[in-house]
Amino acid sequence: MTINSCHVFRRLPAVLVAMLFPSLAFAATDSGDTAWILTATALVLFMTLPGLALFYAGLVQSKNVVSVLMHHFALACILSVTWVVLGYSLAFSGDGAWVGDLGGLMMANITTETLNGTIPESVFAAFQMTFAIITPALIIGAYVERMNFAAVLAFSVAWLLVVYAPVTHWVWGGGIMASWGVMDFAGGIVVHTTAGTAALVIALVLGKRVNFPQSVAPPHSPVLTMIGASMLWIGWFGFNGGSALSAGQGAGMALLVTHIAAAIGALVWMFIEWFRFGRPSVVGAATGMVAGLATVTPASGYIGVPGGIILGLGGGVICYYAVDLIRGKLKIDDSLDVFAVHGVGGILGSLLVAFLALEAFSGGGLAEDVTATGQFMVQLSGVIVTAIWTALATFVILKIIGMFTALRVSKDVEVEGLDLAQHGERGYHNT
Amino acid sequence: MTINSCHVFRRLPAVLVAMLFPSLAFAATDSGDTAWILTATALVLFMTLPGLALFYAGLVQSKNVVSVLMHHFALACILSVTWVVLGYSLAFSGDGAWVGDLGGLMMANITTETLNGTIPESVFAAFQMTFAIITPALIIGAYVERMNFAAVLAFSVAWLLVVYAPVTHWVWGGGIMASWGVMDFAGGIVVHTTAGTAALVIALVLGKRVNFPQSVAPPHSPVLTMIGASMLWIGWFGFNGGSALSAGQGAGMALLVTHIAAAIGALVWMFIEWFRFGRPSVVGAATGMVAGLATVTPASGYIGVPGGIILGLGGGVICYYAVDLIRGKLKIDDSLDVFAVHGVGGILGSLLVAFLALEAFSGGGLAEDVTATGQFMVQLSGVIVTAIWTALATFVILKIIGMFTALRVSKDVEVEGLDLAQHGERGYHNT
Amino acid sequence: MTINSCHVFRRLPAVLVAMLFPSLAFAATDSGDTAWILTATALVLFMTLPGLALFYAGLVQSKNVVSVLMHHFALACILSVTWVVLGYSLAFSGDGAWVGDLGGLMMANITTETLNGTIPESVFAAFQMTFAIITPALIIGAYVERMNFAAVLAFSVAWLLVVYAPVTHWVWGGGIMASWGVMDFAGGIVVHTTAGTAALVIALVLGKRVNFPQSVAPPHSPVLTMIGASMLWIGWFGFNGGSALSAGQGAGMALLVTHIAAAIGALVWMFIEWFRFGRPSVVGAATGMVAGLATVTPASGYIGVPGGIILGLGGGVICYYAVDLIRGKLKIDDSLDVFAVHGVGGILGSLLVAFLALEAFSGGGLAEDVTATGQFMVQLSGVIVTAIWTALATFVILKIIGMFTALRVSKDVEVEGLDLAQHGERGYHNT
Amino acid sequence: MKYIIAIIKPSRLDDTHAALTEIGISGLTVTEVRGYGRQRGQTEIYRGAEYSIAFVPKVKLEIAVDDKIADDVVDTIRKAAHTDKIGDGKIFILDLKDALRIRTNEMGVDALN
Amino acid sequence: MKYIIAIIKPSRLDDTHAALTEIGISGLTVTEVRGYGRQRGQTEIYRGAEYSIAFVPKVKLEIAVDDKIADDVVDTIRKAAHTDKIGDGKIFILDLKDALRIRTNEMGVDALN
Amino acid sequence: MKYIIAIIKPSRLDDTHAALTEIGISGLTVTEVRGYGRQRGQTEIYRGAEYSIAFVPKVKLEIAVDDKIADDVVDTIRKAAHTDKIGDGKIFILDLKDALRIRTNEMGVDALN
Ligand SMILES: Nc1ncnc2c1ncn2[C@@H]1O[C@H](COP(=O)(O)OP(=O)(O)O)[C@@H](O)[C@H]1O
Ligand SMILES: Nc1ncnc2c1ncn2[C@@H]1O[C@H](COP(=O)(O)OP(=O)(O)O)[C@@H](O)[C@H]1O
Ligand SMILES: Nc1ncnc2c1ncn2[C@@H]1O[C@H](COP(=O)(O)OP(=O)(O)O)[C@@H](O)[C@H]1O
Repeated sequence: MTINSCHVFRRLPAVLVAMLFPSLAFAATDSGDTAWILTATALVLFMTLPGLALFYAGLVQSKNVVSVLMHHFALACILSVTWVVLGYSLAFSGDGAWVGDLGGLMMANITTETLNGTIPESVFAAFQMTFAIITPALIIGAYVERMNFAAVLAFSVAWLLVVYAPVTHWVWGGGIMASWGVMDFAGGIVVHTTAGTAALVIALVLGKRVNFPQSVAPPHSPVLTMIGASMLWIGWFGFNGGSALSAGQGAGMALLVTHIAAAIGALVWMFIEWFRFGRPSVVGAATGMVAGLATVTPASGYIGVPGGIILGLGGGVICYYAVDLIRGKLKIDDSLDVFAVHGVGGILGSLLVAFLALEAFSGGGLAEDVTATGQFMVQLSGVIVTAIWTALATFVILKIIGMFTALRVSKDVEVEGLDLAQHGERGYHNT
Repeated sequence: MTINSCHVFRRLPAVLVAMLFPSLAFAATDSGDTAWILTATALVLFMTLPGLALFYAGLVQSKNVVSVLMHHFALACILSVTWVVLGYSLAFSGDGAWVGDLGGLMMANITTETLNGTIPESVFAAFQMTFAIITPALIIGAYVERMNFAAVLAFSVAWLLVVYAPVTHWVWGGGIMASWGVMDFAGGIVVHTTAGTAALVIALVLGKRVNFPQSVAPPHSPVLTMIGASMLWIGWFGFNGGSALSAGQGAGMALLVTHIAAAIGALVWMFIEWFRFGRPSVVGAATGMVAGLATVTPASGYIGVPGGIILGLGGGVICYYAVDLIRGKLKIDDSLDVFAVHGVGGILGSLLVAFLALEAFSGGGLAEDVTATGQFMVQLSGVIVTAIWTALATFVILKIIGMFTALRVSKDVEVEGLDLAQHGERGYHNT
Repeated sequence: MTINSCHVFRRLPAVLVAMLFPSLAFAATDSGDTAWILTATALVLFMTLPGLALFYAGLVQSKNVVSVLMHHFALACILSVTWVVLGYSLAFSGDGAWVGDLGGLMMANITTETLNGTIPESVFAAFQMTFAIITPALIIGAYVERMNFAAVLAFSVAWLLVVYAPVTHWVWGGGIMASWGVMDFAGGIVVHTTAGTAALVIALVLGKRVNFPQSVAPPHSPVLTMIGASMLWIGWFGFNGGSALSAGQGAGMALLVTHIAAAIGALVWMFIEWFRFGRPSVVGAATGMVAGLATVTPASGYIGVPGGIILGLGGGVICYYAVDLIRGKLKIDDSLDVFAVHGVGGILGSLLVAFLALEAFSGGGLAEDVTATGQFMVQLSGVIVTAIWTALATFVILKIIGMFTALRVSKDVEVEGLDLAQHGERGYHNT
Repeated sequence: MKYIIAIIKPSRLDDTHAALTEIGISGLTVTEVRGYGRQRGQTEIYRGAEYSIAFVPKVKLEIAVDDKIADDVVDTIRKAAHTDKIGDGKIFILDLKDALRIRTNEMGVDALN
Repeated sequence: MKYIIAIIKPSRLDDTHAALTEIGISGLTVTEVRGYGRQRGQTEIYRGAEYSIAFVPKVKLEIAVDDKIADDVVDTIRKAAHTDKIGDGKIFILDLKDALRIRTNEMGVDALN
Repeated sequence: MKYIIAIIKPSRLDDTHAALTEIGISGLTVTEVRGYGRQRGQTEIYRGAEYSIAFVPKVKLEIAVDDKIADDVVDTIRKAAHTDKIGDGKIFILDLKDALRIRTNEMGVDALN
């Protein structure tokens, strides 16, 4: 997804065509690369619809299951439109340091001629759109069971434009962090640091659920959560593997290390639970899987098998204790642990990539003349600047929206459940 | 999927190979194109199994959930066989104006040498098979909760042969409508007009459910419906994107406009409900999504981003009021609104493509010497002829089947639910 | 997947590149082939997570639904690690007759340069890993509702190393059976014979469930089973189609015949039930589908459409009566009929391929100088040797594990359900 | 006061409820139950075998009423739930000592309507 | 002994249960039920139409108690389940002839706690 | 007549039902309920924490019987549902004023079998 990665993994046939017919080269899409990114686009959308939606929906109470599904569905729709109209342009048009320009409004420049590397620009824009959907959708986990639907929509649209699109531009759109040489293959900073930080801020601004922490109900459906987790795992192949923007060695290795980190993250969590409680749970294993995946994401295109193993281990352990800390000790109601799992995992991976990309760990190596410590400082700066901007902007957006509409539903509605009150539906009927 | 579209989007590498080695050209499959259509085949089958099955199953009462799933599953099986044995031949063999010939019986001509464009013919035939499965499956929505299973099977097989295969031949198999220049990229006429019209006829012939319209139960599981809708969305990438029959610019743009129309259709429906009832529902949003998708389908390979937006808007609004009209006002028990959503959407898109394909709307343009109005008349003729033939044939098939077996289950069975009586199963157990 | 099949279906572009630039040829990945195997990897993982998990989970009682899901999830994780660390090496490294060597420990040899045919070795290793996950996962069906979780994990890891990896080496890794010329395109012997045989042994060693056979409860959720079955069907396109290791004619034909066998297997089962009980069930149809798929698997890359039809018919009928025999007559509590469906189906297909690969059945033909009877004897030997080794090794592994931990949960836990006792979760909540 | 318990077919619930509303019953409580009686449960199919289900789905109504209208209520349920097929169900009548409306603290018959 | 049946709002279950435990009630049985009364069911949306649901979710408590503490139990439920909104529910009190603890075969009041 | 309410363990339902059938009970009604008593609910795991569940799943049987066989029925249930572990449940016996079979309009004991 970065320009770097494209160079590293540029595939042969395009080169071949260029050598044979220089005049045609500019127009050549590679059908194999295109096939894979079309597929990856489907896979990443699948992560949100219904993957993440089910993962989260299973964790809440049954009186809020429809509202969680609706949040995901409505966000997928409204963020797609936002992306088409404005977001894509802010992220990928022009070469400002801090934000793109308005040259790509309404995706007006995309035709059946324009390319991105070896794939049609339409495919690139659609693939990126699926990232612009899932990032704000991740934040849903922080505000389930209490946030007002109108505020959910307004917040997500504003956040996409003020946080996600600029940060994407910084890192992947040729902006400031790209010039620093920040390495973020598939979104440790762009996706997970932003979503995690925003989750923490929104949890603090909204406040706790009425029954938190005394009598939080356990997940109403581990079945739904497990189905969703499985889809996230599958979809993540498209997320990380697709970020190579081609179907070659880069995508293959990214998929392999992604899979390993997921498996190990899940096992770590499972064994900790087994050790502590004597009973490993499926929700725990699924959570560990997500932790492993979030952690490997920024590094997935730069590392080898050992890197995948280490990130799975690190992500599993550290996110487990982060959940304990944030929800257990600090009693912050980031309800489905978005910061502790995605934020912490994404940040961890974004920092460790500086070392794990080294050839000593079978990685692809750093850019010339860059040391691991040097790269680490660059990564750290990237994470910090992103977290600060995200926290500030999230806070301000919420305050502004709070002037126009209630951020939370009333206590009565919260007690009765959001499903009937906000959506006129119940998740499960008797008839 | 049309011959036109193949020409427009023919990809470079095949050309390249042909230039270098003319003698080999006839035998060249493009691996990228093949990879994408293999994937698209999986995606479109996924739309029916379990996508559409869950979408519909969530909307009925829990005592009929198994029967709805069984309809989809059994149709997928029996229609696959019908397609292999006879349907594919009637649709794609020979060059009759009205129907194919028997040259492709049992797919006997398909070998590991035969091609369709740049992909193996086996892949083309399998991809088309998934369309031949989902089209009759769409009609299930008209007769849920009351049609006799034996009649469901008999009807669907006959309908595939008498309606679907010939219409496919007319439009995509080089038949009469292809010669008129009808534009139908992925099935506005072939799939949605036929299924929608048949739904209306079958709803009228079968009659209403016993409790319609006084006490229709709300969907027993918005959760299942949302899962199914998500899978339909993802799968539609293969439906429309795969109809390019190659992995290039054509597929990319088709996917992008498909996605946009889906998102906007859903939003339109959601905001209408919000405005009318104060509470936007997930079933409503999912229905609007389907409306947007059905509407964009015939146009998806010919239009640009503005076309996608317009079709999403148009499909959302018009299908919403079509539901109101058919089910609310006319009290026709097309139970899950197949005509109002698929039929009306598909027809709308089939007509509007005449304008939205213009370069003024960033479309790919019409054929040379064809005006928008001229194309519109062609499209209108295509829709009308197809609707008339579908209505007639559907009616006659039902009458004939009605001579051999009951079309409806008994009132007792309907009241107790089809699941136990027809399939010996219940959807959900306590144990 | 076999070396044979690679030769048969080798694709043109690689050849082309080799002819033009011989010096580059060694490094050429084909982007289309790679795109398809990346996709197939996702599809086969999808078969286990959540496909097979849901298929099986729907068939048990609701008090064990979490445990079944957890078995699949945990196996996917722990077997991935086992595969990466040791399994891949034992299966595919070195050229011993009976087992691979330790040269590929930790996948240390896989770099972004190494290839397998026209795809990156990382992709080949990941694709194979998904087979190494699903094969032990199939066995879960034999021991649901009573096996102790610790024993499940230990057994599966040991079995992967002692049974699956060596057998894979025999057939696909250039070992003894490859030298005999055994034909097994996608796992009739490697996957289904091994899993089926192990299921039978484990069912006998563990013993029956407390309520078997007097009062076995019917499937608690045909809905979950149908969803899982649909995912298995879709995923099997990647299983069989991906085993071509390229996106060309071979993959296309494999997908087509796979689909046909699935459809016919399901119909056969459905019509038998209809005839015997008057009511065709969705669980029955889904079971027939799996039977058809297991049966066609070993043959899928060698046969034509007629072969697919015959294997669907044969698999459907014979597996139906095998279930009757094993569970009904012999009262062996192979609880979800793993041997009767997968084992019997896989063996049947492994034997029939000797005939159906003949050109008389539109197959791809046998190797030169090999007669159908000769091939049949080779296939029979392959099946018998594999079954014997699997049975022995499975028995010994269980006995050894039984020395360290209980193989079964206590009767109390079995009666109360494994979900709470072993995993601290319930599948469905009221709140 | 009487505490009336009626076990009826789920498909008769809507009509029975409507009939009760018509005679002025403004409160009742419904539970999904499973019944065993002369009506035998249906059989289910599972992979080549039929399983008979001992219990059939029923619906239980509970209605607390003043003695004066108890007979009327019983009669109304009987008529509305009647399909003349085995399994139509039963009505049981128990004595009710006292009743209380939580919201208002009203007791006795006043609590009922 | 008395057999107390209380129909309350699901959201009051936890508090009511806690209050009962405090006064020493060590056993009770809970059922999910649907209630019809003055509180009208909410409406649901389905594709351009609103459907009104006759029944609202309620929870039924059943508690067998010694006569001596019956009033206390009723009072405790009333206070804990009270929200002062329509639909708070009812408490019904029936006579209980006898009780038996299956495990120990104890009868009468001894079976209850 | 007596109205017998038994709260038992779900795993004892099948045997209890069989035992009752053996002594000639031809009708009863079953409800899934949740019980609170000496048997404490199990704990569930959720992301690094254990939650204790106050209620355990139970099954409630309701059987209307002639006075003459009431004791026999109680005894049969007691024996069949007995596992000698905490949580085996209770049997409650109430007076039944009247019964009616909806299908035939039979009243009293005639309505029961
Ligand atoms: N003695 C009884 N006690 C409690 N419930 C009973 C009794 N007998 C029957 N029932 C309930 O009434 C339902 C209908 O009874 P059944 O004997 O099947 O038909 P019918 O009422 O027409 O004689 C049963 O399913 C059961 O729920
Ligand atoms: N006569 C009755 N018999 C049995 N249950 C009743 C009766 N009246 C009300 N209920 C139950 O009590 C619940 C609350 O009653 P409702 O009239 O809505 O409010 P309130 O108790 O505040 O007057 C109802 O939903 C129903 O379950
Ligand atoms: N006083 C009571 N009133 C109503 N139900 C009760 C009462 N006491 C216990 N129960 C029910 O009986 C079940 C078993 O009681 P418990 O005290 O756990 O064990 P045991 O019956 O062995 O003493 C409880 O789960 C509850 O459903």
